[in-house]
Amino acid sequence: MERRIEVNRNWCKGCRICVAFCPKNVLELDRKGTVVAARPGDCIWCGDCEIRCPDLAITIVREAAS
Amino acid sequence: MERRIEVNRNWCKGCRICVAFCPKNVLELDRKGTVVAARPGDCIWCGDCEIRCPDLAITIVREAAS
Amino acid sequence: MTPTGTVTPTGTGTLHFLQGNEVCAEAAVYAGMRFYAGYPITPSTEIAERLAWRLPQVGGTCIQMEDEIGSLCSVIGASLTGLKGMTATSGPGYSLMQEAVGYAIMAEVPLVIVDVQRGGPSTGLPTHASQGDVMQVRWGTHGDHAIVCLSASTHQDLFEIMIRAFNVSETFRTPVVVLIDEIVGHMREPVRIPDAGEFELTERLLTSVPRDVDYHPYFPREDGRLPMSHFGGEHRYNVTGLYHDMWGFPSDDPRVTNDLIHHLMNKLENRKRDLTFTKEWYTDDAEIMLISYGASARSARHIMEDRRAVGMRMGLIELQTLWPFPGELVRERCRQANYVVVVEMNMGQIVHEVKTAVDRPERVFLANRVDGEMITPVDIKHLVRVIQGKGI
Amino acid sequence: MTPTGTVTPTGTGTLHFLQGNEVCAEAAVYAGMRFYAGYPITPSTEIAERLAWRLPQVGGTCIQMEDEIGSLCSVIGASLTGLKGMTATSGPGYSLMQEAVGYAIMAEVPLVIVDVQRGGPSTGLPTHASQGDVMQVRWGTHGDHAIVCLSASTHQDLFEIMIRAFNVSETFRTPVVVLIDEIVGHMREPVRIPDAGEFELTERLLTSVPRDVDYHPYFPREDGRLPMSHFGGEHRYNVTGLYHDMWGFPSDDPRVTNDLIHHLMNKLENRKRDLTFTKEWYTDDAEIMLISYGASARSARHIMEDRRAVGMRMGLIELQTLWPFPGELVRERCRQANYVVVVEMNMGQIVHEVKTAVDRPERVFLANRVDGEMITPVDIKHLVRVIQGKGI
Amino acid sequence: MAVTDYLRRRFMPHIWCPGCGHGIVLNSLLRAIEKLELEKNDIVMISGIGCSARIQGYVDFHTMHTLHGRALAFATGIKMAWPLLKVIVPMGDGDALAIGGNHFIHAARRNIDVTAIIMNNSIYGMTGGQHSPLTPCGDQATTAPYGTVDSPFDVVRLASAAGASFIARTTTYHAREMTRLLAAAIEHRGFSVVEVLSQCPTYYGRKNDAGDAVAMMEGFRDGTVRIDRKTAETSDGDPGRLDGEAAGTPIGLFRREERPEYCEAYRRRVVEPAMAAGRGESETP
Amino acid sequence: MAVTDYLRRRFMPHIWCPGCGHGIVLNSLLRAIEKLELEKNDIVMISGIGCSARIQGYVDFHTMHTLHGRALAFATGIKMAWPLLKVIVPMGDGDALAIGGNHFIHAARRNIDVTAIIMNNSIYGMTGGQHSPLTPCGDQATTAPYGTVDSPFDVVRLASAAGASFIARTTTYHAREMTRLLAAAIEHRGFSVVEVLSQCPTYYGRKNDAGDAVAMMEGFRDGTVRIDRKTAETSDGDPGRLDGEAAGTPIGLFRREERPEYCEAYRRRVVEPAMAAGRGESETP
Amino acid sequence: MIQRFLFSGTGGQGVITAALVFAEAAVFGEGLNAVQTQVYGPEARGGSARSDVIIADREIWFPKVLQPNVLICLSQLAYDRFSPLVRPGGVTITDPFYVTRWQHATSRALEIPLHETIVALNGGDGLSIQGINMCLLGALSRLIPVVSPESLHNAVERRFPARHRERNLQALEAGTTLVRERVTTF
Amino acid sequence: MIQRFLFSGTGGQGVITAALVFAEAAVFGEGLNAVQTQVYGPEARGGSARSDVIIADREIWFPKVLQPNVLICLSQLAYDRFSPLVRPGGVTITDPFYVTRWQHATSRALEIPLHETIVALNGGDGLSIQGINMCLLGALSRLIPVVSPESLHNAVERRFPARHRERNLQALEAGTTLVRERVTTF
Ligand SMILES: Cc1ncc(C[n+]2csc(CCOP(=O)(O)OP(=O)(O)O)c2C)c(N)n1
Ligand SMILES: Cc1ncc(C[n+]2csc(CCOP(=O)(O)OP(=O)(O)O)c2C)c(N)n1
Ligand code: SF4
Ligand code: SF4
Ligand code: SF4
Ligand code: SF4
Ligand code: SF4
Ligand code: SF4
Ligand SMILES: [Mg+2]
Ligand SMILES: [Mg+2]
Repeated sequence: MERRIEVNRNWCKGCRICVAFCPKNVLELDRKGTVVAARPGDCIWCGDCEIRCPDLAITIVREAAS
Repeated sequence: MERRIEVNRNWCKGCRICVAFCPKNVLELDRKGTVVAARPGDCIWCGDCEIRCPDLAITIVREAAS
Repeated sequence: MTPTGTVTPTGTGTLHFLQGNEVCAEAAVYAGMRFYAGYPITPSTEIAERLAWRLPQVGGTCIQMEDEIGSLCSVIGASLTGLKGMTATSGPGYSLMQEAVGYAIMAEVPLVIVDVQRGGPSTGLPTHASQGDVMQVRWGTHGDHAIVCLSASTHQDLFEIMIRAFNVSETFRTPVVVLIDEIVGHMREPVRIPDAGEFELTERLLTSVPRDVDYHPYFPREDGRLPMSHFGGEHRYNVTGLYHDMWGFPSDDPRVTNDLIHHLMNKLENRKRDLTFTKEWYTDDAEIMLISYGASARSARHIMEDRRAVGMRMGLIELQTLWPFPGELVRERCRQANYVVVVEMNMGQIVHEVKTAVDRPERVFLANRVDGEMITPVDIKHLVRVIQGKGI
Repeated sequence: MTPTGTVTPTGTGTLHFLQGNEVCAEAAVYAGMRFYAGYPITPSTEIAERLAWRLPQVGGTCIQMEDEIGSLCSVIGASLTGLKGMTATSGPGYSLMQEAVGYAIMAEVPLVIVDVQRGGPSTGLPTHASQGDVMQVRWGTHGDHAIVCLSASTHQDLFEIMIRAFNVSETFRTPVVVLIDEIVGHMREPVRIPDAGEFELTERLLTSVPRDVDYHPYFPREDGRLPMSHFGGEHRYNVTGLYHDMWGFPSDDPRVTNDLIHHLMNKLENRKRDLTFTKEWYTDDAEIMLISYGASARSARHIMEDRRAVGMRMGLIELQTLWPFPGELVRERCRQANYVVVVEMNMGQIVHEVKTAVDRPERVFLANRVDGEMITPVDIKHLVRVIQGKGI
Repeated sequence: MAVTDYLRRRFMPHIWCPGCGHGIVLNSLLRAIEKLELEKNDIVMISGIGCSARIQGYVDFHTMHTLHGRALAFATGIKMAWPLLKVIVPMGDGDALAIGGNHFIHAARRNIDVTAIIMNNSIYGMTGGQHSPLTPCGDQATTAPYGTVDSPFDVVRLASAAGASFIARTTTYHAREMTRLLAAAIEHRGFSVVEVLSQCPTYYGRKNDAGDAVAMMEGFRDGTVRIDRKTAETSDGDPGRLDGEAAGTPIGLFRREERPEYCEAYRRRVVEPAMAAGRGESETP
Repeated sequence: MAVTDYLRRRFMPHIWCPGCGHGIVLNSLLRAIEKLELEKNDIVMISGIGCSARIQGYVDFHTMHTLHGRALAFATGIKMAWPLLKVIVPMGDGDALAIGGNHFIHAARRNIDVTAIIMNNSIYGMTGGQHSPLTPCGDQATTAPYGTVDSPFDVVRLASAAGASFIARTTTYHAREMTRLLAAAIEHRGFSVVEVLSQCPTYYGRKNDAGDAVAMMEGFRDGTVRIDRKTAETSDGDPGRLDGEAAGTPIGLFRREERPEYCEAYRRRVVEPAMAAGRGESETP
Repeated sequence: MIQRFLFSGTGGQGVITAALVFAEAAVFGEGLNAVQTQVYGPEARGGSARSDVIIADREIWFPKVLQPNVLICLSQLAYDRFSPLVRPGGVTITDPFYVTRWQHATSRALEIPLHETIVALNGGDGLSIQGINMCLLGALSRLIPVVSPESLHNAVERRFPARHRERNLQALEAGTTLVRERVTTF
Repeated sequence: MIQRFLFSGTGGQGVITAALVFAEAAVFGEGLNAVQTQVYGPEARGGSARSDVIIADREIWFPKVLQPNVLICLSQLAYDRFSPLVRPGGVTITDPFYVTRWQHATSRALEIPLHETIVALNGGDGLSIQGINMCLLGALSRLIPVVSPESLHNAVERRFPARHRERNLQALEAGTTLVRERVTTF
């Protein structure tokens, strides 16, 4: 199982909700005010960011390993 | 104190409510369907007829004796 | 049971002796109406009462809503899913429905509203005769719009007009108002309910676009009609009261909005001919032309027959279509008349349309009555005498 | 703070830079309005917002009701007790108010309704320009009735028109609609709020009948006015939306009902002169007469000034009274014009009244725009070129 | 003053049918007002449309007959404009809870000092016998020829949830109690609701084989259980539901509580501070 | 199906402000539907007018954007006409309980199988920040510059008194729970109400110094107490009132009960008997 | 042929149902045309009741009865109000229990003891007058040769549900008999 | 004199407030006439923002700006849409942080680093742009000789409640300085 944090930068409005509620402080806003996964290695794939994003801009992609 | 049963015959619509709920069976409808106090002597002046008349057609008059 | 008298309606079907309101209900069922929602109001309530009993017998639904607003809204919803829908009310209730009427116009939802008029304004004279809602039907909801309004004066006509109302509403995807009055609504007279098949019924024009292919709920065909797809069915789309594009999604692009409002007006205003229903008597030779509708037309017909019997050249146009107003036809027919007398039970509503339509507006007069009593043949006779300079 | 520019309003009072909606609110307070109830709706909401802040400062009451129906009903109640009352809304809300409008007409309750128009029908274009509610204001409620409707195109005029609205409503015991539009409502421009006393305010005409003497709330004086008594005060009487006698008790006596409806119509229709407010430019020599109102009149004025600068004889009548329609005046002023161009942002509403009023209806043209954008001076210019056979 | 002195005697006899319970409400109401020794001029009665609403024509107060369902909205304007008036709003079950349901819950929420009397005959009387939102499920009505499928509201529970601060239920049979409860409701500062079960022999009675007015009132006598206010309030805070419910419709006083009254709150929390602060020069809201 | 497959992606990003809680409701709702494995074509979403109502534009179901406050009335017609559809009605607090309050209590009374999601941001968002019937007393709004004097409804209690058979409350912070509750509500046969406390940072937040979206969601986290459904139901039958109320707004599932559903009842008790009996020849109703 | 009937009385007597059954009998039994209207309204609550019926062998346009050929009054109020309207040569039918006549000039007047008859039929305390309207129709069918007793009989069967049918037919019958025995026809 | 301004950008930047304060400064500070309008609507939720201001020394009738003399764009969308509308001889003002210019023909173009300036002023993480609108006005007052810095200063004081006043005045000042230092006036 491969996992990754996918941010739809066209949809993200930079509200910081995901940033604030990430238990591992994985996410950050960049200079343009859009989310980036600054510390993806710390991610515990809890999905808290994904379920709370008001813009459906974050997806935790879970793919069966190829 | 003098008391009497006063029926406003123009207002009475003959619904029988006072007749039915008089505890002493004092009242009756006449041939035209209007209430009369048939047995005023039996009246205990409880006022049940007065308060339930939908047409405000019965009054128990209580006058200080002259 | 066939009547042996000379004048009770004849033909196939069954003879009934009904209130006009009951006729509305029966005709609606005949026309295929299967969803009714309403809120009781005098003098229209018998429509709901009969349908509460009648509709379930044919598998339809009749629901009493919490108010008139909810009634029309739920009819709109039901109609979109594919059922022919209807509500009925009187002036006060129709006033309350105005916002939803606009929605039905904007979202192009076929449905029928019966307004059984009573005396207005306000609570007015709930059980008395009036024809005061004619202009309200035309202009009651906010914003530009066109609307269809039909009327009838006899129960047999009413039966047919109700069916036409449903047919027109389905053809043009538009709300149609059937405007009757307390007299026609409450009066009982014989009426024949024809066997199924005697009247042609317009069924909903459904899209031929197959499932999973892009369907445009708001893309008019060349002939102005818009094929529908049952809301909730094969095609997913959007419906809104906002200005919208051909998929039904909101748009404030000026081109889109401009086209939409023109489409909404033109689909009816340009098809007046298909929407004009009238009955005419002696329009070819009439020197005095009466124009009337609804119960008033009964009085007009009465005095016309009466006067013709004494040789007066009187004629009558009974308008069964009030909106869009058949101005062309009225001008045409009134050309040779010396006087035109509009008979209506209000302070003058259709009379203004007639004045605008005809060549010589100064020859148009109003015979009216606004006291809650039905206008009588004698009232009309008196007015005609006055016009003719004979005094009352 | 007096402006040094050439055109900002001058006079006593204070200079402000406000939205038209805010001007409505301030003018109403100036006019003595002390009870406001409303329900928010774009593009009128700023009226309520300003009054929520402003009215309590002068001891007044501003309440947000559960809907538009409740809003107008509570204003009617408050007005009867003696407070000048007002509500404001836009098309959809005004549609909902129709039943209560009829009540205010029937019960002869003075109050002011501001309708800040947006694009319709239905939800339409909530934040865009339109003048589509003109006919609704005239005919929106059921039954025969007359109504007063005023409009304005600049904030300084609007301030004055609001005051006139209250004055008229008090004089005639009638609801008055002030009909503006999204442009005027939302636009900010300088406005002078005059010192108290500069405008005369019409206060309620109170009965001189003493306590315990029979008072007739619905007995018109010779001049058509009906002295009032604060409901809840010295005289007990009845108020109803039914047809009623001079004590306010229901009646369906045909004489009573006939008199009442005629009174309700005539008190306004017969007093048109007192109710007609217009502004005129070059009506004496205009070959092309523009007729307009509200925001459209700003574009009309713009193109008129522009064309006159190049020598074209164009004139303008700005209607500040829309209802009762000042047909006489329009006919009078348009007599010498070659063309009459009605400028409005709808599919043609006032243009029909103009056509009915003038001697040569075939010379009346409509310059309109219905796509949610404000009609521009250039739009009008193009139409005029077309009329003159010059092409676009 | 005699009870009939509060009447506009010239309109009597009233239009209600023989045995109509609405007349008993009128009777009790006038007794309540007599008991409170109120001046005619201090009372405003605002009604909507319905048989029940016609009560306003017969009382010699300031009276207003408004639109179907809207009486409480009119009353809100009147009360806010003139808070010293006693405002009484008699309502039919349809008037109050069908078309007027929204104004009802909002008046309760605001806790405006108005007394709403809901004359519940389980039917639309005025329009001839259609079912109402208080018609018991299964009952007959002209618009429910197969029996109603709608469930009725419980007025007490609805008023309670919406925020009314005085709530009672009684019947025309219990005319003495009605007088007491109406008097208490009128005296209460805040939104008070008194539901009165009232017979419509003409439509509800006839349609449902409920017998004549007398039989229907006997039904009220036998089909109700009186609650003790204390019990009702402390047991669960939900005044409509009683353990005794199975035994019949609970009647009595369900709630009487002090909550800030709306006009008073508006004056104290809005008008007074605003007037004190005066108008800021150029400060916008 | 991926959650975003339920979206009409071409309209994204949506019009809501950054941080608007309504987006989280959209997010949770789509997850609930995904969980239930519903077909897009089986779902109808009917909304009124408001920021919240705009949710309907983004979901790839059958969607209808109606009139302010009237969505439940439209939904009633649709559901009665086509009972097999899943009908979801997202509503703003103003939409549902100001202008739409009457349709709300009547839909609850009828127990029609519709899911009402009340996106409660305590404000009118769409029109720019006026107070709503759910704005806490004393809060600021553009039409309450001195603070509101109105008391708010408690949606749970009101829905309960009116007759809703499924009632829950949650917040945008509790997004997972929201998904669960929405799924349960949609599955429930009867009128189901899910109130979601949702942040409007733009108006409510700014006016009330409530901070940004994050701060407001923290408020939801810290200001709520989860109830245990059993406790809520048995303690007093009044689901809105909790002993724990002082500790914060109760959230969770307050009621899930079986009551006859309206369309079903109409079919069984009216249509089937009527069709079976056929039409009496000359018999009138 | 055209005949205009005005039925009037007070609420509870069923005069409107009488008018309706009468008109139905004309339509279904006699093959005639008929139009029936009535006065609605709050007045109908316990107050006065009125219904107009026009029966004709041709089209009927104006449906109201301004001047009846036959006026039926079961209340004094109705009599006072409507009796002046009767057409010359018309008939006024009253029940002496309810109405004291004062109008003599223009119309023939018939008094029929319907109340007495129905009270006797119902065998009651004098208060139940159920069926008085059908009793009236029975009488009418004998007095006015427009609708036959048979047509009325059928109309009653048609209009009333089974449980009320018998009672109403009896009342109808009683009305027919009553006239035969007690009133001189014309 | 008549000057038409079109302020545009995205929600949250405060361009509408900028337009309003600018117009107020013209009216109260310069004694000129001014009309301000703006685009409302759901689009205003997080979407684009636009406000028109016309300033003149005479009456202003048509209040909308179809072709601005001065166009201010703080978003690419706005620039793409409005820049073709600028009158010949007009000015287009953009911030390079938000807008990449592509329009060259008809109008003079000025780029002002407002974003950079305000971020620096706010000393933040680059995300708080509060005050960017006042910064714009400060710059405008230097670039377009219609409204003086003093008038703007007064207008800001007038418009904002005490707690926000200082911050906005600083931003205004920063805009004025910015132009003096970094942009060539004309
Ligand atoms: C807007 C509107 N809709 C409907 C009506 C018709 N109407 C009048 S009274 C009434 C209901 C009466 O029932 P209720 O309120 O229970 O009073 P009741 O007559 O039973 O005392 C209705 C539906 C109306 N007058 N106005
Ligand atoms: C009849 C009518 N009245 C008023 C409005 C204006 N209006 C639109 S949305 C709204 C309220 C929005 O508030 P809410 O329902 O709480 O939704 P939110 O925007 O907060 O999500 C109002 C008053 C309208 N569109 N129609
Ligand atoms: S929650 Fe969504 S919109 Fe907000 S910052 Fe994170 S990704 Fe962007
Ligand atoms: S999945 Fe959890 S840990 Fe990973 S980024 Fe999202 S919130 Fe943080
Ligand atoms: S209760 Fe009243 S109306 Fe009824 S019978 Fe007795 S006195 Fe007459
Ligand atoms: S007072 Fe009592 S006992 Fe006397 S008549 Fe009335 S009810 Fe009967
Ligand atoms: S119809 Fe019913 S509610 Fe109306 S007056 Fe008659 S008995 Fe009373
Ligand atoms: S205004 Fe409030 S409710 Fe509306 S989108 Fe913005 S944050 Fe959301
Ligand atoms: Mg009732
Ligand atoms: Mg909200």
